[in-house]
Amino acid sequence: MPEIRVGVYICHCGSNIADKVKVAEVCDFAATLPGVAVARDYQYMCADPGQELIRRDIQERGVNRVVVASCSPRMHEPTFRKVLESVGLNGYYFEMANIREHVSWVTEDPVAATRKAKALVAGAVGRVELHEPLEERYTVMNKTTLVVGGGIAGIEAALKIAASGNSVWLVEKEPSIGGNMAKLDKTFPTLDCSACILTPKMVSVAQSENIKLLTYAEVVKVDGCVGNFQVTIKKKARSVDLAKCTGCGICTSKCVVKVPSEFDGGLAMRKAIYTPFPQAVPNKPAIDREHCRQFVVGKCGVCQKLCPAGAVDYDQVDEDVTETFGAIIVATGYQQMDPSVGPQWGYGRHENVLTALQFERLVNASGPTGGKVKMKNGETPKAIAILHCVGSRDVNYHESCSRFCCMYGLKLAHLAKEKMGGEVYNFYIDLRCFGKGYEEFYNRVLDEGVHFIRGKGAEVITDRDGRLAVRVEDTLLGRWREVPVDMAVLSAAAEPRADAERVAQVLGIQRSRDGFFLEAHPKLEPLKTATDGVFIAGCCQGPKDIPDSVAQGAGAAAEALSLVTAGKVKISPVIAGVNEERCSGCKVCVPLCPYTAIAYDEEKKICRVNEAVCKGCGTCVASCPSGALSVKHFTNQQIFRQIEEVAAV
Amino acid sequence: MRYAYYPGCSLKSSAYDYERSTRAICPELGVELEEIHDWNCCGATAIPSVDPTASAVLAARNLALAEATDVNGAEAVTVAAACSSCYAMLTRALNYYREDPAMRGLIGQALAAGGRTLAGTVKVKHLLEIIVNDVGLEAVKALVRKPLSGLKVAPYYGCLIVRPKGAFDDAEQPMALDRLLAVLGAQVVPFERKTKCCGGALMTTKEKSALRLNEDLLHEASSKGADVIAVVCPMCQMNLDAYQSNVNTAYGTHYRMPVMYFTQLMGLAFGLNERRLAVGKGTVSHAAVLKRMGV
Amino acid sequence: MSGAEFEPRIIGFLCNWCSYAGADLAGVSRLKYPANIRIIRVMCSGRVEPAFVLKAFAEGADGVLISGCHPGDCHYLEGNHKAAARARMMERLLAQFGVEPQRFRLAWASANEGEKFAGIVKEMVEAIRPLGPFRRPFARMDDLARLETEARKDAEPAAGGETGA
Amino acid sequence: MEPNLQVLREGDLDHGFAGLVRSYPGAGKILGCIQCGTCTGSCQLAQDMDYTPRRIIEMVRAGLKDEVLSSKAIWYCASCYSCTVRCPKDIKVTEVMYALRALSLRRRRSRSVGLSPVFYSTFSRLVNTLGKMYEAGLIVLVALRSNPFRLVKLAPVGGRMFFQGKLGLLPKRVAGRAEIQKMLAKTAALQAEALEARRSPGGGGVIDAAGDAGAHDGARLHGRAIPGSLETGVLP
Repeated sequence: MPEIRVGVYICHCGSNIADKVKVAEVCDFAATLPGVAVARDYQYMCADPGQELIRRDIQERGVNRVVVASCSPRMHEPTFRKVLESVGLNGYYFEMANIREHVSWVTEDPVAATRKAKALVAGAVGRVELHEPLEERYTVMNKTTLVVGGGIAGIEAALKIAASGNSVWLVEKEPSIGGNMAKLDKTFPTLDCSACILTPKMVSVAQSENIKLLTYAEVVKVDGCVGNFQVTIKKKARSVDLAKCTGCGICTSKCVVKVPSEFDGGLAMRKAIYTPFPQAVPNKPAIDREHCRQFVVGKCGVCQKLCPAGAVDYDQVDEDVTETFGAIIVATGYQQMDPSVGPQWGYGRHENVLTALQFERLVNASGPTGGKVKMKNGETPKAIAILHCVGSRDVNYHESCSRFCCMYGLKLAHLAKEKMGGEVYNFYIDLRCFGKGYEEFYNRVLDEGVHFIRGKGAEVITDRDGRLAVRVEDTLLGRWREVPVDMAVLSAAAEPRADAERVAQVLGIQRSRDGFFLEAHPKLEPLKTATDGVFIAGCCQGPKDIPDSVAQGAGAAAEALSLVTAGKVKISPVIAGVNEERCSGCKVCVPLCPYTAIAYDEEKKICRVNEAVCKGCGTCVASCPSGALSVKHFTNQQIFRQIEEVAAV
Repeated sequence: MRYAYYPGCSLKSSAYDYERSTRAICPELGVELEEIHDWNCCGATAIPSVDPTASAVLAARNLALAEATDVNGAEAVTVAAACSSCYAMLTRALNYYREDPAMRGLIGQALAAGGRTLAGTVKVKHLLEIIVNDVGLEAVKALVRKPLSGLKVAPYYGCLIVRPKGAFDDAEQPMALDRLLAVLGAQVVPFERKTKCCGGALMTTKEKSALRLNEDLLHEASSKGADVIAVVCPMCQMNLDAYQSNVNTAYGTHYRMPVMYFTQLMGLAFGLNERRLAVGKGTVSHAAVLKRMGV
Repeated sequence: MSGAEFEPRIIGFLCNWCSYAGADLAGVSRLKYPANIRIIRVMCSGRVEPAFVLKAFAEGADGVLISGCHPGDCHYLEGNHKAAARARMMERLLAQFGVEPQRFRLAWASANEGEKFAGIVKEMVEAIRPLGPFRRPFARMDDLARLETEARKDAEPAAGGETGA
Repeated sequence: MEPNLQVLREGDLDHGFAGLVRSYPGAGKILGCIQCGTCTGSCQLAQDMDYTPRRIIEMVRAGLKDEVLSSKAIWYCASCYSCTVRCPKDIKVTEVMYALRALSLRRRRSRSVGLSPVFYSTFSRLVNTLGKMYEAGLIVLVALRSNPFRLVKLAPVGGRMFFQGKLGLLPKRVAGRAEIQKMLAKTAALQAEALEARRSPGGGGVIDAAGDAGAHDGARLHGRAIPGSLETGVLP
């Protein structure tokens, strides 16, 4: 066996590591460890020149084991394995010490950080000596992709995948796809009608042969991993048989129960059997069992009696569908914060204080007022206030900027001015018009005579005349002002959906501190997540406007396609095996394996591991009383050595 | 229910009617008040303006004394404060002590110099919080013998009972007093300015400004037809009541709005004798209120 | 880690899918927690055998943490249930050795619980610090296999006994 | 004071001022201010101020020490905490106002802004001396120290309250007055220590020198000076 020559590479990660960890000191320390032939530190190990360092040391200095101390192995382990393989060294002669996520980013004291980094490097060096060469294995990639969420990002992703000839499922929680975009009136800065550009895409989804659309359905369980996700989808009882329903609408028109419409933000009523909006896809109703008389009181049956197609089915039950997918795209979107959490803004207390999404419905030609801006009493307001940053950029609610409110604030100001004349005030802190054509749109709205007051609307109060009044500092003048208006529109923060925590748990996605889903890398992997094969697109990752959501949907489709069209997927060689000499055939391991990968060989009286089925968790190994089981790359010897070394520093 | 009672300076002088009525209703509610021995002034909002740190030390001395008060061996002593300003200043000191390491050190050392120690386990509650949350509205309801039927009451919280922390109710639109008055049978006026400030000590130093704030409050209360404003703080009572004629002079108005402590209204609803509640001791006569109640 | 105050050394066995990712998230979120923990990655908390824990104590660790996915979320379906069962056994065993219960902990932390992970480390450090350094009752590696076998035997009939947790 | 429209030169600014203010309890977060004006919009007194609360914070950050400490604005705060609960950056504006008043009193900048400084310092001295507030005494003392004719103006209100039994004429005292004196003396000493630490090299640049003892208006007005904490003085 050739002499073991370990190369150790300590990464600065710019200043990410080097600011806290004394890199040179760690490097000097590594050089003293047994078996270490080369120890270097370098600015960016993952960059080309960094990789080249490793290659050259392997070729020129006989390095045959490699330790890189840098970021999480969950990020760059595959990168460095490839480096080894590119010069003919087995990729598993490699170990990573995580001195960024686990050290420099989480430690206050540089001395403590440096010491911890040394311990982790020592552990990695000790361990890598005992590594064995392993061969990658491949499994067949399932070709179908799952898209979760039928807003604009999910729709775009599904359409792109379908266009490539691959099959895709689109799962939407509501009775119709369309998401938040379907509620909007015009879109900034071009003032395209939102429905006019969205509904053709929605129809394409319904018509595509490659898309299987499941509305009123939720993903409840995901097992397996990239290439072979086993997903359980709960189809909620719609109480309407979609195969029979013709969408004629008789049921809805005859239904006697009225409920505030979620789609219209409660400004109009819908029925208990309803399609959320006229252009819904599928354009077939669902029964809201919480309000339906048939379910609440136990008798009614009007819709069932009147349905000419016999499609109404009160006995429908929730149904679980299980399917295997190669990749998953999550596009579950955002929700608008309920501004009544801040009573100072008057929402819920004053009837003419609306959220921006409610106001979108008010100015929408297909909305509850036919596009006329009206107060509760039916009169046209003479002055409207639009309050920016309601709950955004505010540590009491959401610290982050909601990113699209500045622009829709301008858009709504323009629409209000156009539809009702009168005075329109924007109360803002900063106007962030960063996109293409956005600043130009701001200029246009300025020219239209909309008032801009730089100051955050502090409160909406009733003045002595019974009118609403916005109290604010005009910060550019340095003066306190009370501006009387008839209606106030609150640009409430975009926040993670109420069920984001559950969705994250089910799909194994991380969330950032703001509660939105976390991407694998903020710059270079904006669509990937920490789980291979699970991608995110659109506002579930953070607030973004329509062009960005569409781009992300298409991008996520490309990510998924690049996986599924490869046909096969690499799977880890980390699997268990039995040392036949030592196995006593006690069968303790057999029931422990969740994949039933271990079987008892009656003839030889020993247990065997089915390598095709084993996933490498090592639970069996930990329980083997005779020490006959072992799991590759996580052997007892390797872990013992790692314990010894990390404990010694 | 036994509490370490912190009356504060006002309740011993200008707000003696508040203390009288508090003392009258608490036994009915099963609330025992054990006055903290040798308490000192909380500092109000004046001393922080002179020395923000020393004011916290002064307030903290009371907390240290409270922790030493015998309240039947309860696990942690709870201070009952009736004055909102005292409540806020005691809470301020306690929060500094609990959450700001530098202030904790300083307060601890200063108290030690006077031979006192503070564990920080003490809780501070406003009397309204105790009645609504600890006693509970059900228990209050059971005591109502003469409901305030037909009496339109504007529930006025002022600032310091709900801010800066909003510990027991919303900092912007609290409801505890609204709910309590409703249980007493009163018709509660929706009072939008319920947490606006009465000006506090500014009545002495910036009278013109303070009168404006009080006029705004009186205007909303009277335009909504209130018969009386219910208050939870001596400062609010003094500014709205004793200075009401100054408001009228300055603004040419004719308000005659009685301003009563919520404890007085509770006592009346419980059927207690109005003398025990010091009812009638307002600058603006309470007669109209009593008449409407048929007392 | 300097100064007079005792700084316990903790070895943490973290599953690759949840807790290791959770620790990564703590880093990405720049949460600060004590540097006392040395993390060893395993594929599943079910992989952690009692010998690892004993080995860690034998090598001078003052505390050991095992952390994996929440029950029901295991990447390998139920490895964490096995870890939990084994941890109960470990607690009894360690108690017999006179190891204070604060020195050993099994905790669930998911991939999106960076704050929880940082909190667990803080709590452990604070709980162990007053105990002082760990005194090793088993000094030699050779003892480990024997101890482990004994532990299994001891743990079986001890149902209902105190776990010290 | 009229808004100052002069050119600002770096030499006119006190770059240590923000640091000094931040050293006061609760005032630590002023550097995070985004100048949104929520504090002003929430303030019922802003319309009477010479500078809005937001602007005061910006002036502190810029180092306009003299303008801030001689402003009227800081004396208009009613301590209602509306700004504090609403501030989107968790700045405790009310506590900042306390700090600025305290600094202003120490720097004797306050005489031009009316009754407030006299009122607050008299209140403080009464409590420091008696341990409790003495309302009648406060009113009389404040009037005597500012403008005795105020007594005439206050008479109607005082009279109304007196006849309702609401104005006690005799002061109440705390038994543990000596104990309180010790606590206040210790507080002052600790503050002086902290100030000294700031003053020492590397302690944070330009330092406010107002804590120095000296025969100035403030000292005469506010009684016996304890270094570092002038206003813990007691009545003679």
